[in-house]
Amino acid sequence: METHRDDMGSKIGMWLFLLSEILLFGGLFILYSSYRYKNPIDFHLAAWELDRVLGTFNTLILITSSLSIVLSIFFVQKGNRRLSGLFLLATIFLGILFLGIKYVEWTAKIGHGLYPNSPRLLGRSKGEILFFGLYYSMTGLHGLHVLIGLFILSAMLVLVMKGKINEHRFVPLENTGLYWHLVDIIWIFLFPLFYLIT
Amino acid sequence: MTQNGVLEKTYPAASFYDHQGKYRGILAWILSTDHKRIGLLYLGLILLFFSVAVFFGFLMRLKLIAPGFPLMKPQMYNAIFTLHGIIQIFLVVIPAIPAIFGNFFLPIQIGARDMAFPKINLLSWWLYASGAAIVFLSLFTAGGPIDTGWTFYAPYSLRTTVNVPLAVFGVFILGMSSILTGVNLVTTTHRLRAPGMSWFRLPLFVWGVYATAWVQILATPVIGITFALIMIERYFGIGVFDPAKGGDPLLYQHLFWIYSHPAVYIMILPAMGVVSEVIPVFSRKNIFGYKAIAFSSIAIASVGSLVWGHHMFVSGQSDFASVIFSLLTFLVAVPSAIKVFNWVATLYKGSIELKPPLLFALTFIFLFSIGGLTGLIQGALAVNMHLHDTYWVVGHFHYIIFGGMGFGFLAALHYWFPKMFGKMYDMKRTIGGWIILFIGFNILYFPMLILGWEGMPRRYYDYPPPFHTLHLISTIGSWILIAGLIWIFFNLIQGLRRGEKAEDNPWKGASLEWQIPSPPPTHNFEKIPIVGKGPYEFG
Amino acid sequence: MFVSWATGLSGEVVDQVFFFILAITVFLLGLITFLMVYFVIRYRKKRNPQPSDIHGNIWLEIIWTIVPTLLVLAMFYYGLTGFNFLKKAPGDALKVKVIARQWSWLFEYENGVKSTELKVPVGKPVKLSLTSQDVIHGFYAPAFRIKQDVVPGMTNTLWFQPTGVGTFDVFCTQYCGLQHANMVTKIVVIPVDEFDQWIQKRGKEIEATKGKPGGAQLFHEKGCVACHSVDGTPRVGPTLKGLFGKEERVLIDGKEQTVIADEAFIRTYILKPNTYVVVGYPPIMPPQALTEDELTELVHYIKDLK
Amino acid sequence: MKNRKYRTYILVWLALVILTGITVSMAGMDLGLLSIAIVLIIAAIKSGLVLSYFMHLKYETGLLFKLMIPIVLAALTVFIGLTFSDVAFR
Repeated sequence: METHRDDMGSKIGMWLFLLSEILLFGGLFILYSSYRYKNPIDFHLAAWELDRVLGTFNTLILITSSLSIVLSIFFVQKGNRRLSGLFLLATIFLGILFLGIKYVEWTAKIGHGLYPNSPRLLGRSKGEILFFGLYYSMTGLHGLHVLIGLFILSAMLVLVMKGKINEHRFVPLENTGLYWHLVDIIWIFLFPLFYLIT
Repeated sequence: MTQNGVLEKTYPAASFYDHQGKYRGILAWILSTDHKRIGLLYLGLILLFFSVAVFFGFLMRLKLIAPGFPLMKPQMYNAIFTLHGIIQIFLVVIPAIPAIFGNFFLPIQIGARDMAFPKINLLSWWLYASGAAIVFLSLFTAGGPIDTGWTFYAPYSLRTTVNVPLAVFGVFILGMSSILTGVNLVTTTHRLRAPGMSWFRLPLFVWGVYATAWVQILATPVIGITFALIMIERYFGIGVFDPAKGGDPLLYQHLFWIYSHPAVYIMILPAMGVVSEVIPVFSRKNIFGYKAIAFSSIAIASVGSLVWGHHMFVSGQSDFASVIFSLLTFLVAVPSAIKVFNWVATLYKGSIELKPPLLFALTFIFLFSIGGLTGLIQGALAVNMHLHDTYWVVGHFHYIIFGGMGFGFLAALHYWFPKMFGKMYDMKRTIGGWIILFIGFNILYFPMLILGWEGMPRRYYDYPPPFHTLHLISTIGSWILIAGLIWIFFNLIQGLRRGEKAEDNPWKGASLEWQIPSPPPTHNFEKIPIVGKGPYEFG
Repeated sequence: MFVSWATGLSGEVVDQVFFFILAITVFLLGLITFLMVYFVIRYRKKRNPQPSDIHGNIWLEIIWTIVPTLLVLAMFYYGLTGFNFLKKAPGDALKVKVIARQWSWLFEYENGVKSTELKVPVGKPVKLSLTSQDVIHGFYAPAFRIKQDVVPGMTNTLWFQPTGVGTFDVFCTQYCGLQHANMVTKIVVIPVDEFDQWIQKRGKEIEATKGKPGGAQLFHEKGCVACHSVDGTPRVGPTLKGLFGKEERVLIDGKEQTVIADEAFIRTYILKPNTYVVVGYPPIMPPQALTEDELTELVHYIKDLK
Repeated sequence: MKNRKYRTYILVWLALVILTGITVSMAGMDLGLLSIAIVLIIAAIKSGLVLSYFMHLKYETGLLFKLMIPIVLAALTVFIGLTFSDVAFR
């Protein structure tokens, strides 16, 4: 029996998985909106302490990485595996940059004594404790998704270089792209919710 | 023996048991991507866990046989009722029908050779097995067996010294398994229907599993993140559920029930699908109101996702929320009622043979009706103030889950047994087992309704003497029930060992799984069939 | 056989709604069951070998959609009216604070009187405001058909109006740990003048001590008594009889050591219970919020338990 | 056709960058609730762009693809809405 291959099916499966990813973050958004509603002033004050410049920079990085992966798919479909690989490499680079900046941000906050259960944070108001609790769990979960994405992207890079992904068979790369875009979209919401609304 | 003459039986094909794949022995099973083998893998584990959980239930009932009965210490009782709940809910009832019968029969019923993603299907089973292993590992590590109740309510679950993080991690893994199964089932239903298998020619079991799969995809992640937060909270103290740090314990309950109420529909919808399969076959006539049943599955899945707040009427949530949730709760009863009426109407003017599958299906209707109707009583705002968190609720959900889903499961098992194993069980003996089980069931659970109405709170390891009589009756019922279960499963095992060879279509069913050999060959269909009529047209 | 017949206004209201819905549901269950059994017998294969081909009946289906909808809406509405009654306490109600903790109840009246049982006058509405010191508990008085969770960080309310004297059970209904099943107390309904006398007498006692309860009283009010005996029998926690000056085997950060139960030890233990864990007992003692005066009194009391 | 796609991607990227610039500069102004609304609307537009062009939703055919985002949005709205029927009215 021939091996069954259904590109459209794979894409549907990926999308369904992404829907459940959205709801995974959805649970956190429910918490965020409820706690923001209950502690508007504390959230306002706490948001001032995040570094808006770094946040903006990270947003631009992710947006650009979304462009680079979409171009990588575009070129593999055209049969240009070299350009496709280069754009994949760029995406990986941007992802690492994102995590690097995130690392700088977190360590700065932790250096200031603002981390869950820190004596300094416990001395603050309850709304601020919640803000930072949510900040760490939401950006942390997002960062974890970026990290997982980086592993998948690297695997894709190998496959593209080996020619296992080519102009006839590119659905795995497309699905990786879908995942990466979703990670981008979640950041598009996290960024204003934590850094901008003050 | 054909579906409109298009399904030619040209093969003497070997059954999937005899399939010679890459691996031998046990590996040929636990590394197989064949949906039928994976279905049986689930069956094996689930029956194992079910018997463990039944044993815990038996111990609980034994402890409650008399006030002050010195069988075990409070901590032990608290751990046992927690484990009974966690195992039955997360390891048995949620995966049972979709993962066993959905896996085995959904592809065959829509005329496919396998699931859309066979490898992911195997991965799901491995995640399920590892999640279960982690839950059991949590009993012997760190602080020992969990004592939080299966609900893990914060802040108690944040404070207790037992091994909560590992247990919730195990459940988290089970959730991933459930999501992947859901993705697989939805994609399969969309992509792999045979030519001619239009949406309204799908067997109603497929509709039930399909609706369930959507709930699995959309609701499971919410509890995933909630349990992840419990873990993070315990390790890092982020404060999101801890009132001492501003967290709101009621938000934990919202997130928990956003999944865990629809989970009840994950349990019951596939069982309803089974009943919708069995009744027409044994009445020899088309199901009454096919579309109403199909759409009510979707309605139950969607409206059922909006009623979680009825677990929180006395929690201190706003009165406004309670009113809305109560209204929605009453409304979700309507599609369930429609199904029941349609099933009963299908019997009308049929040519009925009361064989074991039908017997279990009709028992489902009776017990599920009691469960549903007691649900209406406790869904009323005023009455809920009295009945919430009492034995009434314990009785109610056992009528739904065991009486509904459990009997649906037994119906499915007896209906598809000859197809799955190619052997027939002794039907007369099944009837005997059914009588014992049915009597035991009602003696066990009906007194709980009265106990609850009298004010007996749940999760008590001991109780005041006035409640003694009913507790005693209930405990005796548990023995009868277990005897019935043993009888029924013993009979099936006997059937497996020395039952007659089953015919390909012993019940003269019209859906696709009955048109192929028993047990099915590895690839189900030699040629993908072309479907020309509905699943209940017996002609 | 019934443990508790309904009492109080709330009891009557809840029972009315309950029996209204019960009647409808019993009828529906009877109807479904009857039809099911009747069809199976009437249309069995022997008697009816040829099934009729019926796919559906649109009018029947419309009817059995609309009628149940109306029925459940009626049930909802009836439940709602009862709920409105149960949720609106009259303004002149007697106000009592309820403090729940693992695993005991404390009731505090407006004039500062504290009691471990809820004494109330007959015929008067009583409004409870419920707070918890640790985890979620549930205040449940089955005879009155009322229940409300007690959530830390929130103040929930509940009211009832007893219509006859008597003693009624109070249970904890939200699972709260080891001694959940023992977290019980009583509502004692007494005649109005008796109640007035009692509360005034207790009020005067409090004035006499200038609101400073003695150690023995604190021992009860703060719930210590739920787990510790003073007569030598071990309960959830060790007995406190003869504790002072005794050598205790304790775990500090998981290491077993011997310490002498001096005053400092007892103080630390009360304020931060799980710094030490006495060997052989579970590490579950909840921390207590005590004033310095209360702590001193309590420690004195424990020192004297010989 | 294919080359147009290439150009579209660049244009979408430009739009995303510009929208980011707008929300960041907006955030300095204190418009109260309105600023929350504007910031969220811009985020919604940005994710709409990513969904329809980068993730190709605009080009996919079939009912399932059309329904996916509405289903998820409905689920999220209902979950948050019903939770707020408690949180906002307690």
